[in-house]
Amino acid sequence: MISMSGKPLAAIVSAGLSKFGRREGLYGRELFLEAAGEAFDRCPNLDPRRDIKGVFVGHMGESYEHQGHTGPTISDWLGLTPTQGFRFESACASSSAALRCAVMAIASGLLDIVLVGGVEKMTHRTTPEVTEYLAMASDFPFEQWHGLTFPGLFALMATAHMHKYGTTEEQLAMVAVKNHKNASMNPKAQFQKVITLEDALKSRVIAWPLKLFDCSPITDGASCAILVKPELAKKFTDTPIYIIGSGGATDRLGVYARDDITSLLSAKVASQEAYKMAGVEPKDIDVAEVHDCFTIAEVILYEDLGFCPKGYGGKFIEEGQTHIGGKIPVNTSGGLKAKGHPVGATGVAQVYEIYLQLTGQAGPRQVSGAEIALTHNMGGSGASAFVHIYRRGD
Amino acid sequence: MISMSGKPLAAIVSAGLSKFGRREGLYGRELFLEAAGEAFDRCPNLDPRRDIKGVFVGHMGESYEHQGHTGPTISDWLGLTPTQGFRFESACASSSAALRCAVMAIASGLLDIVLVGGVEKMTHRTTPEVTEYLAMASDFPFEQWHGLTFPGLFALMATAHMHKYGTTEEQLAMVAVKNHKNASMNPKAQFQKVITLEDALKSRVIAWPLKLFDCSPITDGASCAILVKPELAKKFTDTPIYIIGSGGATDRLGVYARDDITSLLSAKVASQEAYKMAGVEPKDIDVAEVHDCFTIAEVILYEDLGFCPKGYGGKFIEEGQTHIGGKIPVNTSGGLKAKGHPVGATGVAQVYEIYLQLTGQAGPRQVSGAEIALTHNMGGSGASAFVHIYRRGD
Amino acid sequence: MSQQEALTPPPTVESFYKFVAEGKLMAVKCKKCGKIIAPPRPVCDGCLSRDLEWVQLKGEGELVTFTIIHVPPVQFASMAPYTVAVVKMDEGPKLPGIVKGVTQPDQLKIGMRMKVVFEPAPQQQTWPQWPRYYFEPA
Amino acid sequence: MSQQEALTPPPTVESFYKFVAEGKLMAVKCKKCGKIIAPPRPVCDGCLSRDLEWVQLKGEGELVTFTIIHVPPVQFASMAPYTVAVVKMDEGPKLPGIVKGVTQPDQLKIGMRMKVVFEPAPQQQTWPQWPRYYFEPA
Ligand SMILES: [Zn+2]
Ligand SMILES: [Zn+2]
Repeated sequence: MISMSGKPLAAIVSAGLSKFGRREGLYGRELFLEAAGEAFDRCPNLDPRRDIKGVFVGHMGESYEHQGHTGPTISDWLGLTPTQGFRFESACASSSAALRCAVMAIASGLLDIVLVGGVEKMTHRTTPEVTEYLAMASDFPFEQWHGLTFPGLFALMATAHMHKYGTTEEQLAMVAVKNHKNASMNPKAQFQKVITLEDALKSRVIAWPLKLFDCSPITDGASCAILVKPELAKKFTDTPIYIIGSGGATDRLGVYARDDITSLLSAKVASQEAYKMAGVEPKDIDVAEVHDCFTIAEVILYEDLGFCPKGYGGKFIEEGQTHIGGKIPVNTSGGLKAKGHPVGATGVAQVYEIYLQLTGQAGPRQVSGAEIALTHNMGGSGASAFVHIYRRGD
Repeated sequence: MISMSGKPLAAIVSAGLSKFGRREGLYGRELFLEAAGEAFDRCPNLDPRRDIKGVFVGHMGESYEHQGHTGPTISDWLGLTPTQGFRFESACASSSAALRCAVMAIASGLLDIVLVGGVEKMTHRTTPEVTEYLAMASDFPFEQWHGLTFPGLFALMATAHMHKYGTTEEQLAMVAVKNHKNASMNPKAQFQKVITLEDALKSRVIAWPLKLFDCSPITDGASCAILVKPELAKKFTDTPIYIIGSGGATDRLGVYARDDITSLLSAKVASQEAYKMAGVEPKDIDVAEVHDCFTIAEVILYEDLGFCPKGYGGKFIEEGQTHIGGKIPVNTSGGLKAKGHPVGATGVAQVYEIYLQLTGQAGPRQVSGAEIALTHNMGGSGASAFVHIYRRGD
Repeated sequence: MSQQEALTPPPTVESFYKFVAEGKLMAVKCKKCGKIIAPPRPVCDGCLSRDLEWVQLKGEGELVTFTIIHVPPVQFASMAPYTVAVVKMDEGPKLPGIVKGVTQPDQLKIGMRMKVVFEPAPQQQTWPQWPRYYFEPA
Repeated sequence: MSQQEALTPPPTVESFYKFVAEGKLMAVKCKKCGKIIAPPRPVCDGCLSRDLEWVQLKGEGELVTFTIIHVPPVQFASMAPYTVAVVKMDEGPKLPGIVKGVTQPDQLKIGMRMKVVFEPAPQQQTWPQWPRYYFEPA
């Protein structure tokens, strides 16, 4: 293992997650309370009204519920008025943007205990409506206007990656098979069934070369974590986890405008910042949650996060290196692909899985002896990304 | 004057503002560059690519331009990729939420120089469309669903305030007259003409008892400021201004749910936090920009920010206390009412006016000898608010 | 917050409007501190308890404040001008709602008695498919 | 960034599409570093200069990547399946666009030559009223 050189920026003392899936008749504010309730129940020493100094919420789209102003909405429904509340939007990375700002709030000394989370209620809308709302994260005058959807944008990357590196549709399908298998061990996941390679390969085309099983689903859900300054951690739990690295970066908004369409610059830059701050290297990561909105994204991220050499991502999944028991288990929760992807909630949902893994509560999908973990969460087609690195605190 | 007890949290070394108004054919990303260009031109020692570590942007609504993911959008158009970029949404207080998080980022030591700003492009949409997009900041299932608009929500406060304290329609109109007069001295303001009390009182009813001239207009615009850690300030300017107090708070999302409909709890709580941090009292404030989205809001804010006793706000404007030359000049820029209200840009546009006032660049509307200033920016009907206090740095 | 007893239907916005469709104005009551809460929510905003039960409001109360909307949102265009009031129900909660038959300020007076009336839900294809309750002077 | 010389029309998205309506694919060229930029923007993304001039692109280039959209957004429903490509124009900039007449992957090959074609703007009541340019194999 590595030397513990990363100074803790903040401690996570509790976390909660709503059930993911189609949550009929529950709106964002109510889903958020389900996640927060779990986090509060896990942390009996926390008195929310006395202790929580701010509410940092990721929420991608006000169109879903015709409801923005999510900071005060969630603060109100939590019963914490007049605590300060913030909404962060960085497309599908919204709650990781919230996390990064919460880390800075803790590190600044201005707020010592904050609640960070994310929420999205999506399934009450039609698929065309959701497709439209999601597309707002891409470049309107050039991508949306020329008929590109989110599957289409990642398909542009897949076509280029296959051409340049020989990545295959089978290799992409293997990502889906792995993540569905992991989700089958996660009772909060949207999908609970394993799938075969054939299921994935035979599914209908969404945006060639990507098929239905290359795509993450439409999901309702919420996520929550309690962040405190490191010195306060043991007041709330015997098993805190520490955030020891935090990085953020952008890329050109339009996929078309990027120098290398087979790579995700924001993931490279954000992870380099986080690795450096944490004093760790990719080989030190015991378990990672990365942004598999589409299977090609997970393959490219193996490369750009430094888990394998550039161009080797397809082979890396084929060799089983990212399965539980492999060199570096990725998306033990089932990932966006199979756990589900309530966009605003996804970043802190990744944190929830890491919280379970590093505190030994991940049940049948536990990575034994996990000490160092990473989350990578991207917005849109990668125009924003946030990487965080965690260390088990005991 | 007061003792300089407030420790600087961050320094503002430059600021920029686009012309406010109907800006035909310019979208948010382009308007933002107009504001940023001014800030860069004012600060020749700043090398944006080398120096700027993060872009913090307030933006209320993705519906206007079918464009969210504003952090990377603005970072890209600024030419600063892969700098990290964040979008903050707290309705009409979005860029003050950005400011508060930028202050925390600076204070944390993680980022030493950041660009903070806000933007909204609104006038290419119809008035009913804008009314709908703005309404998303209020409670959908109870306020929007029962026909309440933003003028309507503030009208509920006005009716109650008039009933309880005897505030008159004439007093509300006086706020509009003052702010139009100030705007007539601000070349960037949307409205350049003075109005009479009669003009205001005879304007058509929007939401009784509020009339057209009680309401802020639909505006395109962008705002920008450069924040650095205090120790770096003199590297960039001889006349920095320091942020010495920062407060944020929420209120119940729904106006209907509040204990006292004649008061803005979030303004009270946020200002108390900011005053305490700054070590100043309301009487120490030399000039203030406050959130006059509707005339009644400015009157209530005189009271809740502590400029005058509760219930005395109507009399306070009637006495001319908030005119330039009065006890505490408020909204010397023209305010939201007459400078214009491009919602996401408004908070940092207030900062721009304070930057001009505290560096002696406010021209005919200069408050002579101004040393301590305050901004108050609220989201929606006051469910969120941020208050910042500034000190001249020379 | 204490551990939640499963309440059926759940204390949500959607349940509230399903009750409105049945002509009932329903609130939740906190079993711990006794506060009566409408709109319903899963956590008591008085004491943060999640131990709640449904109670029906009588539908009468007092006028707190009001406005008359002359420039409406698109969906309300055919109704303008119309009045929206906040009414403090006798059981405690305050609720907003459209006041039937009132278009002039002198038809209302702060503090006057108000009562709830129900109308069938408007026919809508899209989300949400909620009915409305209305107020009138009692 | 250097001080901006007023460029007419301004180097904006709106100006770009007004030129498309005239059958022209226009970029801006940085007078300082020479970079040719499309879509146009007010600041050079090479050197941050604001000293720019308009230049017309020949409309020819090379296929970088593509996809075939089978599940379209609402507004494109009648066209599906349709192909969207990224083309690197000979002058340097890369642009996305719909490829006319291509619905099968074997009709295209990465690296092949492509050219721009123009069609009249669709009739729209609402914002934006932009035309589109399209690509076809050259
Ligand atoms: Zn209670
Ligand atoms: Zn250049």
